[in-house]
Amino acid sequence: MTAEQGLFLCAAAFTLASAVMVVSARRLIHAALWLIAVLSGVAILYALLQASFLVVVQVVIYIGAIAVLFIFAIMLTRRQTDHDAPSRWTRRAPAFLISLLTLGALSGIVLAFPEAGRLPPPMPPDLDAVNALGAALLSPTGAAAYAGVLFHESYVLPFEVASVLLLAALVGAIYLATTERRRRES
Amino acid sequence: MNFWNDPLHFLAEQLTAMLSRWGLPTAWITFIEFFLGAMALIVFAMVLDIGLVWVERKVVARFQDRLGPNRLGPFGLFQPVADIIKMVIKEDITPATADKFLYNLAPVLAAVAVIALWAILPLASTIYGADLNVGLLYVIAAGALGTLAVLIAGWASRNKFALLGAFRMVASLISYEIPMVIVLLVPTLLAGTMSLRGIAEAQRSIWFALLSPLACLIFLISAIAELGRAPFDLHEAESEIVAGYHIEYSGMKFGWFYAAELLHAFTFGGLLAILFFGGYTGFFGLEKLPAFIWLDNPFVQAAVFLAKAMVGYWVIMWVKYSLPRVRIDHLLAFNWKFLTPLALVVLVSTAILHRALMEAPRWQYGMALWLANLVIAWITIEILRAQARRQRRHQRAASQRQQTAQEQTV
Amino acid sequence: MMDWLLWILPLPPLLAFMLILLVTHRSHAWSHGLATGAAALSWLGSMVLFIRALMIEHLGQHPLESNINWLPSGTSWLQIGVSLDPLSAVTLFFVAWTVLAIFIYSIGYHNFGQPRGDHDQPGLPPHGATVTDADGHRCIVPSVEPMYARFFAFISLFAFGMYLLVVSNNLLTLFIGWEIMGLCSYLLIGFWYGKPSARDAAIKAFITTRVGDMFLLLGMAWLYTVSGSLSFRVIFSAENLRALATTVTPVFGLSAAGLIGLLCFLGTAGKSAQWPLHVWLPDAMEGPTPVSAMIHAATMVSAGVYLALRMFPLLSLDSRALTVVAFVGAFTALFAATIALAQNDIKRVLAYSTISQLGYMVAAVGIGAYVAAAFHLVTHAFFKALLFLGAGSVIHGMEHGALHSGEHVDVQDMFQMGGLRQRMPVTFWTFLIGGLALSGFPLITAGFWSKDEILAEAYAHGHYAVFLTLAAAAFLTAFYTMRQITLTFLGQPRTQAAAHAHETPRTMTVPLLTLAFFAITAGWVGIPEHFPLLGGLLPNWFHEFVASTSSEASAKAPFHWTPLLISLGVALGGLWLGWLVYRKVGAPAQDKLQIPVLKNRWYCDTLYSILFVRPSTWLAEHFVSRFLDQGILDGILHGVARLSLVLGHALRNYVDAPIINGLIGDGTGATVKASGSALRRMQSGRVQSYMTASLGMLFIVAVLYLGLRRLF
Amino acid sequence: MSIPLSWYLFLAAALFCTGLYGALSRRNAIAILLGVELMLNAVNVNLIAFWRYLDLRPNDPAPMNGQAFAVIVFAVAAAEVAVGLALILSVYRRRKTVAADEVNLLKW
Repeated sequence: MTAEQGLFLCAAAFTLASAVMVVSARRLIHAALWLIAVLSGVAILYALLQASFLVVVQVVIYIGAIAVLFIFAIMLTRRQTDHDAPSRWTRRAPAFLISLLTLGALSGIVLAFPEAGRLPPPMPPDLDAVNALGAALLSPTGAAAYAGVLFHESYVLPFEVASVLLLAALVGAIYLATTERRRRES
Repeated sequence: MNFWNDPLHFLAEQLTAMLSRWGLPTAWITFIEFFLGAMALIVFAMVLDIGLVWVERKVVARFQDRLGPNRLGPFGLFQPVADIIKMVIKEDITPATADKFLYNLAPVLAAVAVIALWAILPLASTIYGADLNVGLLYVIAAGALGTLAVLIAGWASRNKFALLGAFRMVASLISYEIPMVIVLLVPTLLAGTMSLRGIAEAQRSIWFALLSPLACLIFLISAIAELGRAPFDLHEAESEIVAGYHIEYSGMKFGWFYAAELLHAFTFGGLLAILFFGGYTGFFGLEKLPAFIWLDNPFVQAAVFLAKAMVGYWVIMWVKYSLPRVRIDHLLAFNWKFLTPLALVVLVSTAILHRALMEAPRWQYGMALWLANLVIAWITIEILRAQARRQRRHQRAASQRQQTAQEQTV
Repeated sequence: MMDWLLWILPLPPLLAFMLILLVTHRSHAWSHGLATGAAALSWLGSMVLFIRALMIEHLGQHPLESNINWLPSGTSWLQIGVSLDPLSAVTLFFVAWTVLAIFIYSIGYHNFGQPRGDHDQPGLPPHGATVTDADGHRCIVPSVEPMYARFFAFISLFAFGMYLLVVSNNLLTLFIGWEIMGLCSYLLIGFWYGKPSARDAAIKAFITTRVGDMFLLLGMAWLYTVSGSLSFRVIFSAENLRALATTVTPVFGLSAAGLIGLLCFLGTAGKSAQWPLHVWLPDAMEGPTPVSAMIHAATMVSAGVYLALRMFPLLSLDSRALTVVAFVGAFTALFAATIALAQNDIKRVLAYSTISQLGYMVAAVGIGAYVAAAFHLVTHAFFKALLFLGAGSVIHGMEHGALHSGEHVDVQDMFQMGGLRQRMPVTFWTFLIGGLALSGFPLITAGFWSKDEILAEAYAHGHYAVFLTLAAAAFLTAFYTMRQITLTFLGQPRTQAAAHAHETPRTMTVPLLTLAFFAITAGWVGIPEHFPLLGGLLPNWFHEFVASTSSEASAKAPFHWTPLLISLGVALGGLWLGWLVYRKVGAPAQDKLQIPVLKNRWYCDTLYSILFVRPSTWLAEHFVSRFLDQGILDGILHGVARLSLVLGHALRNYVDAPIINGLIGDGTGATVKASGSALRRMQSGRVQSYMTASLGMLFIVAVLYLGLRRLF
Repeated sequence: MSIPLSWYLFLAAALFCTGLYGALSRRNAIAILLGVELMLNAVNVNLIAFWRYLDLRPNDPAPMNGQAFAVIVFAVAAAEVAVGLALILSVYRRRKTVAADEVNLLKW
């Protein structure tokens, strides 16, 4: 058992434990904060996977934006969400069952997956992941533009679509959030 | 490699040699070294912080035409120590209804968020905690942590003022992060990297502040907002919400917030220096001259950097103590309707010129960028003036209407 | 640089279209400013491309090309791209000129700057506005088109489609442009949708061309399945052509190449109105005249021929296919020419002449005279655009006169005109040039050279039938052209309107002059080498330039005395005869050629309405509605109803009331009610329970599936 | 370099199912969204793990499929949260509740 494995196990345990807290914490604000713990745990996993860019993005977007949004919403609906009354077992039991089944199914798939046991290949020595990712996302010729080798790996269209989706979400959120009265005023 | 050229690695090697002589496994050695490095960094930051307390108090005094602390030690140099003692011996209250864990977590988080920034600040070309290739993003991430701290503090202390303060803080933080991120892209663009060290190195010939003064200005403004200092300190507006999110905090917990704020301000001074004023590098490639070769010595570089950071910090203080507080809606309107569009314009123009003039001679490149900024600034001012004129006209019309109405009634 | 230019060439008109529709549709000046500006930009780009294309060596063998990946499809990418070869270069040339000229012309034609009409409304042509001038006279002047901005938006979109079609290097984008133009044609023919005739014409055009497009689409699909790509380079690569030529299809034992070629040719027939799909073009004259000029004379109908030229390498692989094409073309040429003899509407005459000229080109393609077809395509585009714009100018002048004199005349009826020579000199001279070019007046006009080349080719390749048909058509062409000119411009005014007609504004005359210039000079680039005297004065670069596109086309333009003399004879003879006959004719009554069969266009429309329209309506009306619906179905229903009524009575009294109601009915009702109130708990309106249920179902299904797979 | 791919996959599966349980069992709409976030993160862990283990090939200089996917998932997650929370807030404003089972206008 090497140091890396130990690190992974710690991170995994931390992440899973926090995840369990997220779904079980009574106080929503705690749940949200546990979510942040989960997110940082996942960030650590990214670091273990040597995806440094995504580590930071995870922190910026998830912790910095999404989690804060959650906390904000929780605070705005404070009266309701101070305590989330435990739902009846009639609700929890089937949910638990379903989740267990899903877990079983997924594990079965993983076990059946031939590549499951493989170890990571060495990182390409001269891989500038950030630039490569940028090229893959933004240049019509894909990472080819960056690496000078031609293989079809361009995500311009999906990326643009995603940005449009974000814009739409923005507009929709603003529209939903403004009250009728304010809308009539402006 | 000797101590004077590359102190950190020198020390590290010495330590490695020693520890391996003791026969520790390499993994442990690296762990110990990193741990010691982190400790050293934190200690350095904290000591600096103590100094900052004194600086702040003195400078404030001068701004407000007072003497400031002058009893304890020469120039009241020991005043901060007294402050710390006072804070430590004060009663440490935790409100009964507060959310204990979070309430105690918040100040720590606040301090951590700031100290985390120091992990990537390059004091000199060879003295830095880590040289991330996504350094700038890291800065933003740390800022997000700060937001979180404020939010938790406000929520956990179960006090309506605290919650209000937290709301205001988060509102301003989230909104001002946008122009900040946008203008952070300008140095990234000019230097072609996100690592702070790379950006500093890229300015050996000319500071980015000269290539894109507008970006520098916008960064300064949004930095002040990010710090939540006057004129953007609505989250602790004494006159409205008593002390904002740290209303319930006392003793050393408050001390943490206080220290965090000071260090944060100084850190942003440092960031300003790195991003726009060449950081630890000398002045316009002066160090290339044989006479000034000593400028490249890490210790000199560190001194230069700290001096620049101090200047930035001083400017921030200057703004804080000379401007009145703005209203919350003005704050947000200023950001969304003015700063963000301006930042976008600056970014786009810089990007276009940068791409167009890549092969052009450096001086043309520089002049073009500089002139572009000038033109943008001029247009902006013209627009603002036109709007102001329109507003004045409306006001005049309104007042006249009122007058006529009164006359009719009379 | 050139790739880049090729890519952005079609975009300005599209941009103009969007801007006009979204932003500037309120302001007339802005709208036509945007449209013409965009047209000018594309014009500039086309000129640059054209000149650069001339400079490049062996452009034909190695056309400029650039592709981008458009959509990922499995492992490969669906590529779209642009290319520039001699054919598209020359097409670009005339498209750019005509489009620009017509954009500018439209400004004047739609009375920009005139006051709004008194009772104009959108969807109807402007009726004129009463104004009181300085000294208090109330007079009626033409009023501005109510839907001014919309018109420019539409033609901008159309220009986009045309440019797209020309620059695209694959059938897919070509087809996109093709359909965009179809749409624009529909919109613009029905531009004055207030007039029922315009509505019908629009629908007719749309449906008729759609028939052709259907086949074109079929051809494309087949081509894709066979050669796995729609890019011309891939399609016309040698091995692919060989494969296509060798595979034999079940249809008439044609080769795949021939069959696909014919399918595409049907598309052409639809677009450029070849018999039997020609019926829509004359009705398309319901649209505003610039539309007729641009879409239905100069560019869009040329697109069909352009496609035919593009598909030439395919067609030329199968002689039978070529023959079909040749005969359809030649027949159309003659057929349409005969109809044109008896038309009185100035625009309809031109419409039919267009059809017949397109017939010429198609016939040229059919006899393998690739270059001649392209040549005639270019020259025809110029002089036909000129003629239509001239006609529009005449109509405009007549309207002006009619408004002035206040009498109600059909301003498009040639018998109401006459003597316009003095009133509208510029229009007259330009129209005369166009007419001469159309009828192939020797040596000076462009039409002569191109038409003569087609005839020469036909003769040289020994297609004597085609040759004679075309020659006859040429004679008729010259005849009705002269008839038109005589009736319209010469002699004395026959109506007050004609007497008070008025020369049109400069925005209309300048395009006329420009096009007139090309109507003359466009021919001088294609003078055959062996032509007496003139031959060799100017290099026949057009031939060399375009011939390099397709290997099949013969490199040198043939020359014989026979076809030359014949074409000289028919042209001059026709002109002379036309003048001789119609010098004195003043009213339709005196016109000998007003014979019903021609007047009614060989009863084509009647035939179609008998063959297709009436039967379908009859089927709908009598068979489906009366017989099936009301007769059988209703009958059955009534029978059943009556039967059930009787049955019902019986059942009710003896079965229903006592047994069903008493026992089962209420019992069931009670049970249903109980079970319903029990079941309704299921639908709780809770998202989560639904989600749980669905996931559970998923698992059950999965388990069943796997278990069953185990079993069997 | 000593962790087999399966570890990551199992972890992701567990995370996903935890999130699923949360999304199914919580009453509070915001809590449900929290569960959904967990699931999304699990997906991202999978994507990155696949990128690291299967996508990186020695001959290819810079294969970025996995990371690109992850980035797009980020964008989608952000959009989902923005709209979801806005919806919850407007529901709260009208009905003064955010309990998912009290918002049941679709009920018989």
